[in-house]
Amino acid sequence: MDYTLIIAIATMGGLGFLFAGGLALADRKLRVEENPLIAKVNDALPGANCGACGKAGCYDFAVNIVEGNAAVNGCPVGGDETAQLVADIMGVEAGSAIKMYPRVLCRGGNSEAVSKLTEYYGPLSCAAMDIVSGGNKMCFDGCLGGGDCVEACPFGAMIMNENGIPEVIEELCTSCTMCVQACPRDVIEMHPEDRNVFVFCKNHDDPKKAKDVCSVACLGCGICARKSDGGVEMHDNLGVINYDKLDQNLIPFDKCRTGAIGHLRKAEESEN
Amino acid sequence: MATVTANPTYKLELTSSPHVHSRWSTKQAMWMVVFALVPCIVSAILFFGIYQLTIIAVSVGFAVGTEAAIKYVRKRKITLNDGSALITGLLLALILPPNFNLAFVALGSIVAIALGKEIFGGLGYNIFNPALVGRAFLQASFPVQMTTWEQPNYAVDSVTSATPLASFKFDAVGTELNTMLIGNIGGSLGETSTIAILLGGLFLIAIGIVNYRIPLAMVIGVILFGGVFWLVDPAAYQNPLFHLLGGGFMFGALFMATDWVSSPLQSKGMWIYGFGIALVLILIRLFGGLPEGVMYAILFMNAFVPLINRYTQPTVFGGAK
Amino acid sequence: MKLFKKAKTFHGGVHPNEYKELTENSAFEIMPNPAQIIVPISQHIGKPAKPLVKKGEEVKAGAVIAEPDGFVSVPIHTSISGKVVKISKESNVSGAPKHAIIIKANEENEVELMPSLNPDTLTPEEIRARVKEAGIVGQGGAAFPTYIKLTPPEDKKIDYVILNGCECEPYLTRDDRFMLERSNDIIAGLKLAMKALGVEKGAVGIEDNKPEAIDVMSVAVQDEPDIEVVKVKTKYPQGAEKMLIKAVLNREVPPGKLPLDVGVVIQNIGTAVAIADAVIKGEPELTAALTVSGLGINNPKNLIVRVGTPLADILEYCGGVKDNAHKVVVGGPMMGVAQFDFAAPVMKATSGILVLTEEEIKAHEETPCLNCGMCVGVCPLKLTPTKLARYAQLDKIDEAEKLGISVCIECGTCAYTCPANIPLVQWIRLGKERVNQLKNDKKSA
Amino acid sequence: MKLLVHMLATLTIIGILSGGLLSEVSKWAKPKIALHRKAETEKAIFLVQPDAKSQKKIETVDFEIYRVFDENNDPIGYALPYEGNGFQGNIRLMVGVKNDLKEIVGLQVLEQTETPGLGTKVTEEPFTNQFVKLVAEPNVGWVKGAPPKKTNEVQTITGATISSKAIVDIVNGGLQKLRDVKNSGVEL
Amino acid sequence: MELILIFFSAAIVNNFVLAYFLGICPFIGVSGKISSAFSMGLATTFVMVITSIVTWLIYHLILVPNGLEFLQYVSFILVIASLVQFVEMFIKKVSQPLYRALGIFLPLITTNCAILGLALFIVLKEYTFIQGIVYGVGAGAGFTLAITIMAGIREELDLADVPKPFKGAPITLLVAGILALAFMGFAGLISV
Amino acid sequence: MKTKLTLSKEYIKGLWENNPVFKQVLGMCPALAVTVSALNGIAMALATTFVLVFSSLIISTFRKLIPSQVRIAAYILIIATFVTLVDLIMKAQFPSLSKELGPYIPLIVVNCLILGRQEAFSSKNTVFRSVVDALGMGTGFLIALFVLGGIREILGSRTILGLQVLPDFYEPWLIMILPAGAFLTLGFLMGFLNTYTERKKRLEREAILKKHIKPISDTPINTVEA
Repeated sequence: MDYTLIIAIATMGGLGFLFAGGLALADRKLRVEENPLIAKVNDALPGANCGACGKAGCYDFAVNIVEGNAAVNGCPVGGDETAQLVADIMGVEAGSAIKMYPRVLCRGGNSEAVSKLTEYYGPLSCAAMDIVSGGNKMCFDGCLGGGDCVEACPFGAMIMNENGIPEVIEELCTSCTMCVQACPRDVIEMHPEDRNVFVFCKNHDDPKKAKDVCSVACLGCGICARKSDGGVEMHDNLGVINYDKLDQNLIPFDKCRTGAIGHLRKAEESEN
Repeated sequence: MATVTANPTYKLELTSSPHVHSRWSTKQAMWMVVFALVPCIVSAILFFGIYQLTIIAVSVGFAVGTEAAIKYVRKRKITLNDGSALITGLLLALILPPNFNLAFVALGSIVAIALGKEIFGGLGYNIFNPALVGRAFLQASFPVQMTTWEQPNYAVDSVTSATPLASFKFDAVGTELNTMLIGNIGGSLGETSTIAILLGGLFLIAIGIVNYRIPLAMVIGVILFGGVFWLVDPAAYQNPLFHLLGGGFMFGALFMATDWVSSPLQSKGMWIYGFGIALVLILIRLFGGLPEGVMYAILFMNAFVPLINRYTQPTVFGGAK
Repeated sequence: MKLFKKAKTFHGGVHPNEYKELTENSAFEIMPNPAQIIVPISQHIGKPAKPLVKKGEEVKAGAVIAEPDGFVSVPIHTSISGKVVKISKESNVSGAPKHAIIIKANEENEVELMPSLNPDTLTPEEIRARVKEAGIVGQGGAAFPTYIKLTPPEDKKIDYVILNGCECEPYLTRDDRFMLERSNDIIAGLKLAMKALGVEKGAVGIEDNKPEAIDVMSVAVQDEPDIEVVKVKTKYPQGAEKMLIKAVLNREVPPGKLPLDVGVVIQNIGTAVAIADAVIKGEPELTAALTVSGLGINNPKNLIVRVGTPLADILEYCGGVKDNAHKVVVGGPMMGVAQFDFAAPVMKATSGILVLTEEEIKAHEETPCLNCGMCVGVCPLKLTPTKLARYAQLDKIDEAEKLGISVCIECGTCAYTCPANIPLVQWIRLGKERVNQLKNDKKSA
Repeated sequence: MKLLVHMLATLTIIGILSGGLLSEVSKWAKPKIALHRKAETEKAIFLVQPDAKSQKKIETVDFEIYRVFDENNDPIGYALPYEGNGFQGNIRLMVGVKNDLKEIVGLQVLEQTETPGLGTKVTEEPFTNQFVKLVAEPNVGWVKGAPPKKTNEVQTITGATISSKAIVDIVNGGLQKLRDVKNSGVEL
Repeated sequence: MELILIFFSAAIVNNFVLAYFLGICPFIGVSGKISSAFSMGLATTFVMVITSIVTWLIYHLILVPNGLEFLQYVSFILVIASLVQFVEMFIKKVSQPLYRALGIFLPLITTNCAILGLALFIVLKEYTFIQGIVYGVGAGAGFTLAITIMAGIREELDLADVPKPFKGAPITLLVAGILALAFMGFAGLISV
Repeated sequence: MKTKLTLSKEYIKGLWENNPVFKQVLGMCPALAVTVSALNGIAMALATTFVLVFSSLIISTFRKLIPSQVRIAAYILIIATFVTLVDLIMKAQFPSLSKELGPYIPLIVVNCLILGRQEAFSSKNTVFRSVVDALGMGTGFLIALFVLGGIREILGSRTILGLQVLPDFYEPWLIMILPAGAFLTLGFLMGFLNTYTERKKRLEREAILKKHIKPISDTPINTVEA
């Protein structure tokens, strides 16, 4: 054993001891109570503190996840494993439910909805059209076809069909409800996946007017409501389904002149 | 649906208010800039020969081509008729040395459009002046060629000569100010003739396309900062007028720094920006390793524009002062 | 006579082509009653009125057909005599359809008036009651119920009533004509408003492009020491409340506050006339005075029409629309609403109908924003429209709110100037709507 | 308490192991590194003094300088490492001079941080060879853009004037220092 | 004067991020928002100053006298890591707002190569104690400058139509490249 | 819940899918600083891999003995030890290379790639898996640095690994061996790689869409489906 070795060992051992002691002491004296979930999430993260998530280190990212300000898969370092772990931790809180899907409750596409006499010029976003007398369609309640929901979907699960009405690709949908929030006309609603009867119209116009604006509008005739034994209620010229009381067999689908009430056409079923 | 009996035969428009507009359009403004560059092009040809037109043509051609290609790949509308790519190409050509290698011109032009503009999303989103990005790239890539200056063409053929700034910096040789005013000196194509630049620049200021604040702030700044050093030691530091007329200052002040996209929005910001460019420029010219610094000064301040815009945001009407 | 001072004004603004010469010399013409009127039950800001009539009911001109529902609401009168055809949702000049009472005219032409009152002996309460009863709303465009403006909260000290005679929107000459033809009624209306508010000082702000109106009004206020006529610079949007207060009194209304907060109440010229009519003649607000103009209409006119008259009838009356018409706008060209359905009826606050041609619109293709800063330079509220619009477009509402999007008055100067022709106002309106939506969400959460 | 001990022990042990390991490795590496350094210096000395066969560090002065000898062990000159400011940072070079300090024999740039591809050309032969047999009295000068006409001048590199001048300045500075030392009577 | 030159050299001419590639990770990661970028810059500057003090002391008082220069990296990083962690805990305890504004950036700084780089440069350049501190302040200021500029630009780019694959790190790197080009203008301004 | 990858996959994932530089944006400082030439890139990557593998080995072996409060300090200490080791060895055996990589060797200590892998992987996995993972990441790092260095070397000095590959009339772009060139090259490289991945994702999505979407006009308005 020579001098350098001893000094080296002593120095490093000493420094290690010193800082370990300091940290241990600090840990004890300076500990701050916080949401235990944060610590849990923090533990699941890689802890590289690289900042790749855009947050100030792993701990901050954990706080943001727990507070709902960051996505569980926001850590590029940890990749899918970490995302899964974090999602599991967070999932304990969220609980599980029946899968919900967005449903587009308007079928008044380009070939059904009546256009205005004037031609709209301006941004083709639904929200922007909505504030300029509702863009090109006469109907003031239906889908504008601008595709705000398609834009808003982070998973590419919505597409605009040829007729100018958005469709949901369930396989890609994660029920995030971004499309629902994006729609200025509230045409998109979240429904449990097992519901398949809807009134595909939001128009409250009186029968004559409704017929003038769209060929598939709910005319408000109320025939479905009368036959359904409470399964459909009329609200201001529009049939609204009360799913608690709904008995599909009572609904006279073939009596609805415009087909406003009907079954969900799932994209994949249309192939047959 | 009631209809007006005198309803016109075609569809009426439905748009948001306001329903009337002023006369200026982006396109017109852009073409005005092109028009204002004509004197510089003429001076380039006068002093450095008709061959310079090929440089301009190559630069413009590649700029326009690159823009079209990128727009095509990105499936965006090809908007060449707004003239912006043309301007970038022109500006780049005018700040290159005479008789510059055409392959380099093409490279610079591609870089200017691709890296300077399209990567940020195209016209309107670029942070830096595209032409200057192109030139900075060339300067960094081919420093020797970028600093080899031909003498104006009626002097002896293809003799390299230094720019007035370089002569002063490295050889302590001064240049007559009136020669610099006319432009019969070594330098980049469009940068030498102060008179031609002023002609185009003042035209743009007069019709309101270029805001006078930025060039004015730069001129005042250079006179101020340059003047202080000149007063301290007139032998070591040149007369501020020399800085105004030398190198790319005038061209930079009137055509580069005033680029709408990469300059501040607010009047106050424009003053800060102009003074900032002047300060950096004087620092580089007097103390840096390079004789010329307009390009770097403008690029440097371009980077600050988002911050300047943020901190010169005026209080809204009626807000606490 | 404190009249020939240098014209006062505010920061920013633009000066679009005026086109006032089309109608400024044509006196008001009374349009014959239409065959049918459509009376929206919501012609004002606030809660719609509640219909009092049923289908098939006969009503007499001047009768109340809908009563106010809630505090911010006014009664609606029928402007012609006839039979109620139906009550349904109908197109409307404001863009969105509203419930309206449709009345088919009969032969009767007599109007049911309220008792006439003596302006000199009225108490403030009586004035307010009459203004409310007559269903008067502000003529400036927003159609705020006037009686509320005359009922300031206790804690606000009001010291000035300003009449807005700027009419800064191009084309419109309605207020100009009012000032030329009914200057005494205007002053009477102003005095009533001042009395209702208990205010000593009054002013009439008029742009310097209407020298005749300034002259006539100055004559009218000769005997009124407390009322002055203030000449302000011709510049759009000089007629915006905040801008006018700044120009006349050099007071700035803080963001999110009302003129009330700086001690001022602003009334439109047309409102003053309506107040005078309601009190002195006992006439409820049955007619709308408006300018029909633009290069696309055959006979530009200043008209007085029955509230509820469909646009089609009016355009017809003015000789019809030319073939090169491109856009029909209700209101001024800067803030008005483009129309898509000519069955839509005129409302109380309608100030003009413009038929514009391409030549006047000068629309050009939209190009990306180049940060030229022109919108920033002209914004009378010192906002940064380009940023606000972009934030709204990308749904970055927080940032937009921080930059003061809610302060925007949608005057349109930015979009007017924008060389890139970006629909700035449309985006900003969208942003403002989103801000309100988020605020409401937060409140309800 | 147990945790505390655990923490202390962990870091301390790692520290001790690390210190021990490194000290041993360093013991092995140190002489080698020193050797490399020496070899490098020697190499540079023989490059700037191509006729030299041996060298010796002069210990009588407080700066680094080497005396070089030919095959007859006769002193033929000096090799002087010297440094100064370049365009962006320090430049360290080795210059070889004859006994009388009047003629430069060779030049090598040892360390520099000049602009790659441009300023770094001062390390390359076309430039450094100009210093071979260059008259160093009264000092070294430079010219721009044309071959030098005087025997004590070098041509600067196009586009890297400042770096070139920096080299000349450092050489002049080093030689001046040598002359001063010699003039003051110190035996070199 | 010399100290001023050291400061400007570290802050601008030889900017740590744009010329030495130090601290790139946080430069890319935390430059999304001006406010957090600025806080990050301040926190880094703070740690840099502390580091330059402590590592200078360790190097010159412990390592050099004992011929232990080879323990540089090990001892420096241990000191930096522990100090940063300690400071973070301290701030968290003392002031929540300060922690929110500054403290949360501290763990990220441990692995910021700019810090260790700074400590090593101070040794390499043989700075005195005072010079070392000034160098630390300068480097911190330079880092703050670079990251704040970048954040300003990135906030602006949020509004731009940047091609999707280039969003995030790639565009940040490209902007950094152009910035580095612009900073080349300062070359030769100070050679320290 | 967490499916274990096979060892080969554990290795391969680091090469491309989770490439430390291009995908995880880790270890940027050395990636940018030393890649003036392909050779430097390789050397740096090898040194990094050495440190990565050995620290993974040690840390995963003793992972249960290190208390979490001091784990960062402990890890970084171990890493620093290996870095010093590399540094000393390089100085002793490969002096010219050591001179070239200069001050960037010590900075391996703070390469977030290494600490990141320790935290994310080694501290939670068996020794063998950790080493395989480290090797994979190291190889990925090597690939990235080689590509980056290669491009810069070709364009900036028309050579690769010292061999001239571009003709003489090609004028080297000096910018490529300057700092700016490093940023630009890596930026473009990452962008183009992302373009490729985006394209793949888009094609995948389009395949799903194709499966599902049929022109809506084919379906009658109110067919009753159960």
